Amino acid sequence: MEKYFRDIWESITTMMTGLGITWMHMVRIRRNNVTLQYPEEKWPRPERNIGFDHSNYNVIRSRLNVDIDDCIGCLKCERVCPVQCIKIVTEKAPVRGEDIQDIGHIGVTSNSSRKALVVTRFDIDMTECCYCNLCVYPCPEECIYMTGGPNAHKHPIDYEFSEYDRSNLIYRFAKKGTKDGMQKILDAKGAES
Amino acid sequence: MGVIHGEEMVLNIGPQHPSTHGVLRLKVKTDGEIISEITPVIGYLHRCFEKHCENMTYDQVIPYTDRCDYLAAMANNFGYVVAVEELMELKVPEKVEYIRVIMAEFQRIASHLLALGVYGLDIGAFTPFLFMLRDRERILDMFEMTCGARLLYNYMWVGGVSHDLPKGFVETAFQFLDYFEPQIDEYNKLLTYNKIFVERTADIGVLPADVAISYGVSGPNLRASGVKWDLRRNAPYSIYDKFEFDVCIGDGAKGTLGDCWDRYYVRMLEVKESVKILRQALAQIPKDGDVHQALPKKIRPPKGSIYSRTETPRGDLGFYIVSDGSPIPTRVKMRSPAFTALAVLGELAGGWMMSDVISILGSLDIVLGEIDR
Amino acid sequence: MSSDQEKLIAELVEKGLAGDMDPINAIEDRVLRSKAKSALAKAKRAAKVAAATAPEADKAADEIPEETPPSDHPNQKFGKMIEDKFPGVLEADLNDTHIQLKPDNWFEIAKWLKSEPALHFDSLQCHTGMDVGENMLEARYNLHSMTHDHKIEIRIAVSRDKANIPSIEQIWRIGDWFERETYDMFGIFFDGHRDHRRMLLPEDWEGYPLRKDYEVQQTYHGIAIPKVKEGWE
Amino acid sequence: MTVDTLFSWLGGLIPAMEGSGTLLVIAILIPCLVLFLVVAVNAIVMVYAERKVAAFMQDRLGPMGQGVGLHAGKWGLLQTVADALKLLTKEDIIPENADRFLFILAPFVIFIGAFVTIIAVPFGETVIVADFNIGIFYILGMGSLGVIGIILAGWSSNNKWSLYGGMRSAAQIVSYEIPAGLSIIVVIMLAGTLSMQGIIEYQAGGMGNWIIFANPFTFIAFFIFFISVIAETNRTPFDIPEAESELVGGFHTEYSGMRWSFFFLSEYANMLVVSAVASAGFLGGWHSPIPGYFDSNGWGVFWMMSKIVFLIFVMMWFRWTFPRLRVDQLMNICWKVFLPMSLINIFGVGIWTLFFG
Repeated sequence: MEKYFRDIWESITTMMTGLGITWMHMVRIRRNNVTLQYPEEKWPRPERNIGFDHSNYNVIRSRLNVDIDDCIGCLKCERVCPVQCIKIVTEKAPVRGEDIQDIGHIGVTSNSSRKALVVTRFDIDMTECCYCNLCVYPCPEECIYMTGGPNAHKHPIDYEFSEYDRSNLIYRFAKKGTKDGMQKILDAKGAES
Repeated sequence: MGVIHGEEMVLNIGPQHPSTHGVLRLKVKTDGEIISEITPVIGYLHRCFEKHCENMTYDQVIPYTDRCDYLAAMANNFGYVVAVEELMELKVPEKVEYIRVIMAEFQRIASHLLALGVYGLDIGAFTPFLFMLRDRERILDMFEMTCGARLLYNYMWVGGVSHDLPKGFVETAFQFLDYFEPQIDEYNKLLTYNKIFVERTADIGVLPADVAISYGVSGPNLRASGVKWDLRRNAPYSIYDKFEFDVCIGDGAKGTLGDCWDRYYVRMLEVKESVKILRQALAQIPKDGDVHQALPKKIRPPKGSIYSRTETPRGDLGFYIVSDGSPIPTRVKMRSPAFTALAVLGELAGGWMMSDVISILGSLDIVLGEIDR
Repeated sequence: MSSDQEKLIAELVEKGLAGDMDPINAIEDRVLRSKAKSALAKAKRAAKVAAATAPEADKAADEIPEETPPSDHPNQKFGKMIEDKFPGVLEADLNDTHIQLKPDNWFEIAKWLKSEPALHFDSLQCHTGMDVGENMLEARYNLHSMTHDHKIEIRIAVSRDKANIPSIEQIWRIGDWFERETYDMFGIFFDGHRDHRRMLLPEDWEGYPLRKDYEVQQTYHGIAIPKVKEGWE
Repeated sequence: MTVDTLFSWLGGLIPAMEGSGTLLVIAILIPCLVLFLVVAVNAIVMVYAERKVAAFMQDRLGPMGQGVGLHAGKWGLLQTVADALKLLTKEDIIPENADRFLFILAPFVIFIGAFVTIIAVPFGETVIVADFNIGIFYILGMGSLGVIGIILAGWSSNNKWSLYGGMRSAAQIVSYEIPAGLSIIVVIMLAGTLSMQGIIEYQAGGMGNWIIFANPFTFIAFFIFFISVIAETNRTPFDIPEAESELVGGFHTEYSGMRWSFFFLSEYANMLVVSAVASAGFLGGWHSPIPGYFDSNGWGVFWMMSKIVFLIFVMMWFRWTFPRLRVDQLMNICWKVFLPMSLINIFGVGIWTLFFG
């Protein structure tokens, strides 16, 4: 019998406590509010200053980007990708480190390494990308990166890169016509020899 | 008084159901509201984790471990790298150990918050769930600040971590802890001691200690049954032996030892303990040091095998790794704590009512990504 | 590569191994020269490995009985206890990593491992299968004792043709699901299991995926199983 | 009463048709239409209010308008309108194996159960469709009609979850009728009448005369009544018939579009009715709390509405604070706590009236 009344009493007190908490939250909504009105307000991105020699790498996990002019076609990123979402095809350049005007190939990277290969195809399937950032680290020319962070001056940070068609999410970074142009050059060379 | 038995009905809870925490199917035999038999059917989220691991290098496995227990990805990273490092007999710098512990404990708070909140939601209380998610977001913000990702981090590497802590992280973390600690009391007042909640969870789904051990149940579920077993204390890995904290066990305060309320409350207490660990770790963390110092050039563990366990928010996460000396593991077996926790459901839930099954399932805190792998 | 070149390279490698590098360096053709050099490097490495392993193996065979101090690893103690209780079940010599058992008496051994007060392995931590090659499959059990806080790894090898191991599902209840998973992935049959079904894959799936020679089936209920990524071109 | 007044007024307007059946039908239809509007507007406002209350209690903002173009208005005021439009245009799915006739019938039965009760609800001194002399019993009786619809919906969906919801609902509503009715008996004992207006008249003269403050037993009776009617309207913490985390959607799992929204409409209509009964029976109805002030006819509607709105707010407050009970606990509370207490209440009120009244 005592338990019966104690239970009723406990019910009343604990429930009143709960009601008090929700009431306080309701009247203090202006102070407590956590909602952001999304398209107008956006979540403040935390300051990212990682402050040591790694600062050239960025810590934002957004879409991948490749500065194709700097790519030497070493395939390191393709090999390290755990989901095989990077596909690179290269052809041997006729002369190492020299520009090829026809296809817009630039022979020397911004780190002044001379390219021995022409990247005819550099595709990244962002539908499969798992944003693990593993491809960014091994790149010797630092030409593959996720947009944002220290690279924010190159590209705006864009988390919302949704598309209506899945095939639009396969990013093709190699310059248009590189493949055909390169084929022509190789054919010409073959004919010569 | 005799008990009237009606015709038994087979009910499918799941694979799509609001409170199966993923794609879990429960084949339930019911007699009215009473459950007579319950059979979990798993495999709907099977993503061939172990087969994948046999085809890639040791560092490529880490993003996959993220996706096993997607609510405690840091803890999974931690478990995996600890196993590989143990296999390679690699010593990591002290600063890295501190960072790892900080991240793992933050992840524990985040994971427990979600577990507790969703448990409230299973019972029908909506508001505590949103309060807890609100605070979890702040932890995820800190993770984003550190490594750029909010859910699947790929942060811990064999021999180090991917990024050093950003400037101002320690201050942010202390701010969060100061804000967070009073919130725990509010959760308790709002949900834990609420009479309806207690009625729904106390004395329900009692898991005796010997059954729990026989089923390999671990983590908070085991501790709620009164077994003082925590790998951070009993078999310390990393630098957990440096910190002062209590191993929280259930005491049957509201009902029987090992009931749903105990399992819930042990998690709540563990959040408090994690805050304690975090305060110590954040105060002691060395200022200088390179987190990439011990990264091996090529991860090529010697021939052999290792079974290594770590304490994730869900329990003992074991990695059984077999290496043949090549850069690709021969076999990676993940012994997931949620797998064993779900296995015990059939034993626990028989004889209870429909609503209790949901309550018991929620209290076990399973993550289907980890069960099906 | 033509057979002439191959022969030439083989000759050069032989000379190179003897220490005479001049003929290789004298080759005009760049491609041939580099091929010869790489073949030489490979041969040297192989020779080194052979030199390193052969004496060691001999040494191991000779010296272990006399010189190696008896390991104080708990495995030695546990192995001896098992050997005393069940003579002849050990399949291999004791070592520090695991205890290799024969499948025959496994159920009784497991029961004893759990009930023996000095051992009291009350928790089956991990159980998995392993394709060890040479037509053999292995079941591995990681046991742990909550009371004594010691652990042991037990391996049981069976051949693929007769992959039957007694089930320990009734001793450690988690063995139920662990063994079902191992059966699912490796096709090891557990005799005496009361609910011997596949765990993660559907009941009518063909093959055992974690065997090393597993080939994915072509279709499943008329649904083609994709293997190669499409949509790139 | 309203229909009679309308009938004679219309008869005066069109003398040729005075007393004809057509005019009677028109006289009945006009209040029906008004009541339907009241129910619909009530649902729209209440859904909006519920979402805002929920959001504020959870540190959120709830529906908000934003940006240019089609949006939900300032502070999301048009959100429910948009929702209603969406529900109207949604595909109407009837499961293949469902009992088609009953499946279609069920939402209407539920809605009628909620709808017909409103005619006996006094919103002001004269604002009432029909002031029966058995008004309060009429409301209690008709209010439990809805359970038939819920059982129909649960049965005809041919879905196990729905069946569970229907069965739970039947048990729950039938049980909670009893403490609710017994608590109302306390009111009837004091007021000596079953007419709604009569009960409200009895409470004239300020807060002190409200039945809730008449004596300690009526005070308890109010809470028993209020909690019982929350259970009858299937609101959290008693929402086990639709318990989302257990029964997916309960009895309305298979419903979609407009049919589903009828369940919603009737839920909010039920909330309105039971709050009206509670405020008429215990909180002085359309009487002002302070005698003599703001006591005119128009203020009467204001007082009644504010009491109703306050009670509905309390229901929402409960919903967003408490977890859900289990089905047997629900029954335990009903039969082991509320029933004895309401019996004691009747006894106590009798004794109290004998000695102090």
